[in-house]
Amino acid sequence: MNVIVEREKSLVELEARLAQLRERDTASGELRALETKVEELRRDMFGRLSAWERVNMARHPKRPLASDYLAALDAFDELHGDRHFRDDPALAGGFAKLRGRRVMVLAQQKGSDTKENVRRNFGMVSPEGYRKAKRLMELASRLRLPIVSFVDTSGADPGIGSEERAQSEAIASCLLALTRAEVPIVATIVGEGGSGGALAIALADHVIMAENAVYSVASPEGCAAILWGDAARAPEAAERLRLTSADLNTFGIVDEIVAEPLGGAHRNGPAFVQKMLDAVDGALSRLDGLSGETLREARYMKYRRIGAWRDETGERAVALP
Amino acid sequence: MNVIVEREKSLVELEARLAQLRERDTASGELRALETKVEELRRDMFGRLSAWERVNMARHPKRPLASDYLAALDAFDELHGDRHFRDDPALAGGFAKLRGRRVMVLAQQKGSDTKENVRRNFGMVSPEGYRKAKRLMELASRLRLPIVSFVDTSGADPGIGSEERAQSEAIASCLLALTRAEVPIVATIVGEGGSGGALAIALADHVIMAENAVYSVASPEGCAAILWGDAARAPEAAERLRLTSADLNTFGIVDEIVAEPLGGAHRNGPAFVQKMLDAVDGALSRLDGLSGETLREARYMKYRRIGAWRDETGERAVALP
Amino acid sequence: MPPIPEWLRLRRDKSVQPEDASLWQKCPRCNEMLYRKDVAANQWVCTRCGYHFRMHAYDRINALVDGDFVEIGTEILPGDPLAWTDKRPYPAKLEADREKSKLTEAVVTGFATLDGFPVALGVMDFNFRGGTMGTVVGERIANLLEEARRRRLPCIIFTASGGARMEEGMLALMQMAKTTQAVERFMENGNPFITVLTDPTTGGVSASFAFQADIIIAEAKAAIGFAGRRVIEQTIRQKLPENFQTAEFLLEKGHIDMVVERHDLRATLVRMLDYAVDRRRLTPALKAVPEFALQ
Amino acid sequence: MPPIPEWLRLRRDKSVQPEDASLWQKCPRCNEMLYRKDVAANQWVCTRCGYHFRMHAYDRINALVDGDFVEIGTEILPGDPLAWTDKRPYPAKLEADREKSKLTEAVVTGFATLDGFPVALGVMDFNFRGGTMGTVVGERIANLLEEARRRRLPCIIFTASGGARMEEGMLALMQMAKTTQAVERFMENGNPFITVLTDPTTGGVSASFAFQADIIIAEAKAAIGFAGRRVIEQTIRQKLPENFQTAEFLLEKGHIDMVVERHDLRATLVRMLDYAVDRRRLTPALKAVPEFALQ
Ligand SMILES: [Zn+2]
Ligand SMILES: [Zn+2]
Repeated sequence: MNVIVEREKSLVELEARLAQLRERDTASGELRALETKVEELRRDMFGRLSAWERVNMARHPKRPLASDYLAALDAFDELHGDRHFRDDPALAGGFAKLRGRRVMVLAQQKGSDTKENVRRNFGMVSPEGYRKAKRLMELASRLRLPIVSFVDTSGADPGIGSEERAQSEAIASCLLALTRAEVPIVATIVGEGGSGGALAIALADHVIMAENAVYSVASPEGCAAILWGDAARAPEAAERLRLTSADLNTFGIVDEIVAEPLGGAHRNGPAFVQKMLDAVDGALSRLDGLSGETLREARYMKYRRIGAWRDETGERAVALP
Repeated sequence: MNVIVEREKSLVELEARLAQLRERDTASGELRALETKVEELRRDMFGRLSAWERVNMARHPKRPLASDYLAALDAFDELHGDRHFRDDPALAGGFAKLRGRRVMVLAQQKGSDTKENVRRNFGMVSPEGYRKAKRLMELASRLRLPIVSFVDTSGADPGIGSEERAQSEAIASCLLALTRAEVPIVATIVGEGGSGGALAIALADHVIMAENAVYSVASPEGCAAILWGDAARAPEAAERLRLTSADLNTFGIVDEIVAEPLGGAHRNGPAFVQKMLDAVDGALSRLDGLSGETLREARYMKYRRIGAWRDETGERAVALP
Repeated sequence: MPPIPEWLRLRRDKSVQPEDASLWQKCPRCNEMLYRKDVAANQWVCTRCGYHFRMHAYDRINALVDGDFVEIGTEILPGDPLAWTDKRPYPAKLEADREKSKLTEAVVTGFATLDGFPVALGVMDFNFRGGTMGTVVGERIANLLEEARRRRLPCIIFTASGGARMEEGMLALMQMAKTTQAVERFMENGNPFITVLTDPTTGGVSASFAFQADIIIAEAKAAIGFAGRRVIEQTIRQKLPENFQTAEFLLEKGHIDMVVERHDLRATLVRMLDYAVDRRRLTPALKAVPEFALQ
Repeated sequence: MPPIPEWLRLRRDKSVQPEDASLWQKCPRCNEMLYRKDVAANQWVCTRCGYHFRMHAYDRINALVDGDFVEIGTEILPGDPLAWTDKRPYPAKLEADREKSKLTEAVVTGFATLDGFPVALGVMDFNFRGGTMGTVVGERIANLLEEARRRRLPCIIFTASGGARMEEGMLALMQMAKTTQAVERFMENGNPFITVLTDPTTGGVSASFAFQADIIIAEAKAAIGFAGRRVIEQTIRQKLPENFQTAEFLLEKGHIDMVVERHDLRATLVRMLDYAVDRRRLTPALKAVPEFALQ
């Protein structure tokens, strides 16, 4: 049960009414009154979202998926396979044009229906997916194409096969490949950013996050289960995990937030997708022309600084940004 | 049926007789006469071997195996696995000391009995084995350790699993890794050198071949089957394939031949193994101190020159060495 | 425009009709009797069921390039280093294949433009000794990669091969090492190496440059593998499934980037070049005059 | 010999007895009641059946190094950036773990020699917050690799970790990126990076520096994986086989270089250093005086 979807249901009747009125009349008092009421309700419902509500927003069934971003690119040609074992449909990668710019794209792909979700393993990537990603990162670096990633996964696949084929090594190798890449890297967190499985394609020079996306060290449910043995306390865990875009911006983990329309990105998916692509284009413009060495050094320093610790005098030695 | 083994059987009785005489008497006329006879027989039987006889020598059940070479090193510590899927027992690799020198060793391992042969897939390497080899080649290059390989395989594994897991790509990647390696590479062909599966670990700065080893583009049986639809004509095919050490030395494919005792390396396995290791040590001494760049350039030129073709005037443009 | 160097010979729209060309050709998949000219006009794709016939190297080149194809490497011709004879002497086999295929060897190499992109292009042909790689194939491929590197051009190679050429023994096998080294050196300068695996691609070609490319495209339904189907069936003593070692099977197993129908190949290659090649490197003058012609 | 720099503090043979140390300890595998001192003297290996107890970081260091261990990084101490509370506030949990474990955090880092080889050595400890990686672990590991790089020393890290530390949220996850970058930079100068995976090594540590090493050794029977056993069982809704995610299982699956019993670890590491480190780089003077002491 998605709390946002539930809440939207209560608006459905009013909106239907509104549509009816609009058909008949474009400027009546009743119409204007209802419009104001709906607007107010909407503001009440979505104006200030809790962490848990944002988790539900990030998982909203109508939220734009990676496939929507890929479809909105000027061009996209998928490159398949890890060259060893399998092509993982949970992670799509390939050449793309973005606002005329040649880039390498990596995207975690949830499905838009059950069948597609089963095929794509609900966007949970297997070692083969990460190895494909690594291969394409290395190819991008060699051809001097910027890397753009779209993150939307509840986490790396935790199945038997993935453990048997060294999921840890696959993720660790992606991180190394992104560290080595001599080209600009822009990561976008568009939906769920689930732990190491998300970071594997999000170690970047510039990290952009959708306002209502979440990015967390653990799922709220998992966290609640560990802490209190009760996954139902997930809303509480979500609050504590500081997984919202605003929190992560404060921590220096997210560099830029793309605002969503009131009620969430899915209220106007195509426009939001374009807005996100604009942000990516802007970031790439700023990174354009920097040498591989400069990029790598800045990337090193960026992650070197993230964290918070004290020295022995009790004072914080490395401050938050 | 091994033609060398068969031939050796006819000597067994005479040799038993000789041993008996030696026990009783060390200088009788009968003894000396018999010794001379055996020696002559041996020279007749093994003094001038055909290509097919050498094929049988290379496959002789008592011939020193890669494991014998590994055991004769000052030290050997095996490193396992391709980091992705499996550890392939058909290819052993790891750190070693050879005459006090630190090296990375790669060895195709046939078993010395049926059980071991099944475990090691008769020395036929799977993609995982080649990927392990590639990993160790890259590690050697990073740590600046020379690479030493021992080749003994009838060929790369031709099974369903190997095809499913991209045998071609695995061999091709080994070849690329050896091309890139910034350290000396010495390959030894100690038994059977079966086609691409052998070359995958034998692209080297210096290739040493045991006198009676064979190294061929195709197995004589396979070649005969293709040409005449009759694997029994393998001896004939062996002759045509020019797979002996002397032939390959003429072609510039093998740089050095280590002579075997009359009757084959297995007549005195341990001594032959030491002789081979001496040759490797000598080659490494000569390559010592050369820069990665120098090595790579010389390696490039070495293989660039191998082959024979004509130009349009009908004359040979690139001569044999 | 500077003169084309002496060693480059120009071939323009060379089209080949094998000697034994009959008027009709039967499609092995749908059994339709096809008018040969129609099939040729359709890039050797069955006009009824889409079956891809094996294609002659020059036909392929004609179907791909914008205009001229500047062939190189024709001065490199096969020798007979092993003095090989089986049913016939090797030179006689070569002569017969030359007659039959109108080719000087199993690969054609040269330069051309694809939708304006200058490229180094190699096309193997199964009609010549089953596309096997002997010294000449290795030599021409290595030359092509070296020349592409020198001219900073992308390189595209179409493979079709039964493996290493037995009649040249170990000299043939060593071409795997030669071509690998040329690939590795080519890759240093940041231009893409693209292979298109066509039916069949196996053995020594498969296990060297075919699978070393940045982008690996397979033509629909092509048989691709290391060991031949027959060898595997003999080893495992059972029949292999129908789709084993097909392009589509390999795509699922993650070995290749994509499977493309023949009619879409040119457009796909042009898109790949458009993604992978930095056009800013080409000056306006070079856009008009193919770079390779400038030496 | 130059003075040891100010920021290096010397710890000599520091041995730790947890507060709750009783005289006897039961072996969970063979059920034998063991005299605790005997087990400690046996590197926390059951004297009867060879079961490997989890080992305290300082005990491990003592069992490994030749003499002195020069610890660094103790000035890096955990903060509470999320002002985290669940059953207890995070700072209270940290305080309790400090008491219990006699450690300042979940990893101890520093320099030592192993059979004369100077090395940078990091040892994680499951007794402190389950060996989870928060900022301090990431920071100390990155520091260690940076210092090892600067001094051209090999680096050995023993891992033991439940993953990223939840109480530091995404700041903890980012330590995967931080340590990865330090590993990558360390590797530039040709010295080996060796990890020893001990029980348990999972999650964020497993998916970063643990599996990025040149040589990956696992201690016998250690549980190693990405997802925890419980998570997988919940996902697949069935029990996992006994050996799943054990060191031995991983060896067969090709993930690690070797499995080593605890008693053989020191000798194995020394052999690895002997193979992988160029002794000629160490001048005679440096052989006597550990290089790290020279700054
Ligand atoms: Zn048809
Ligand atoms: Zn016990």
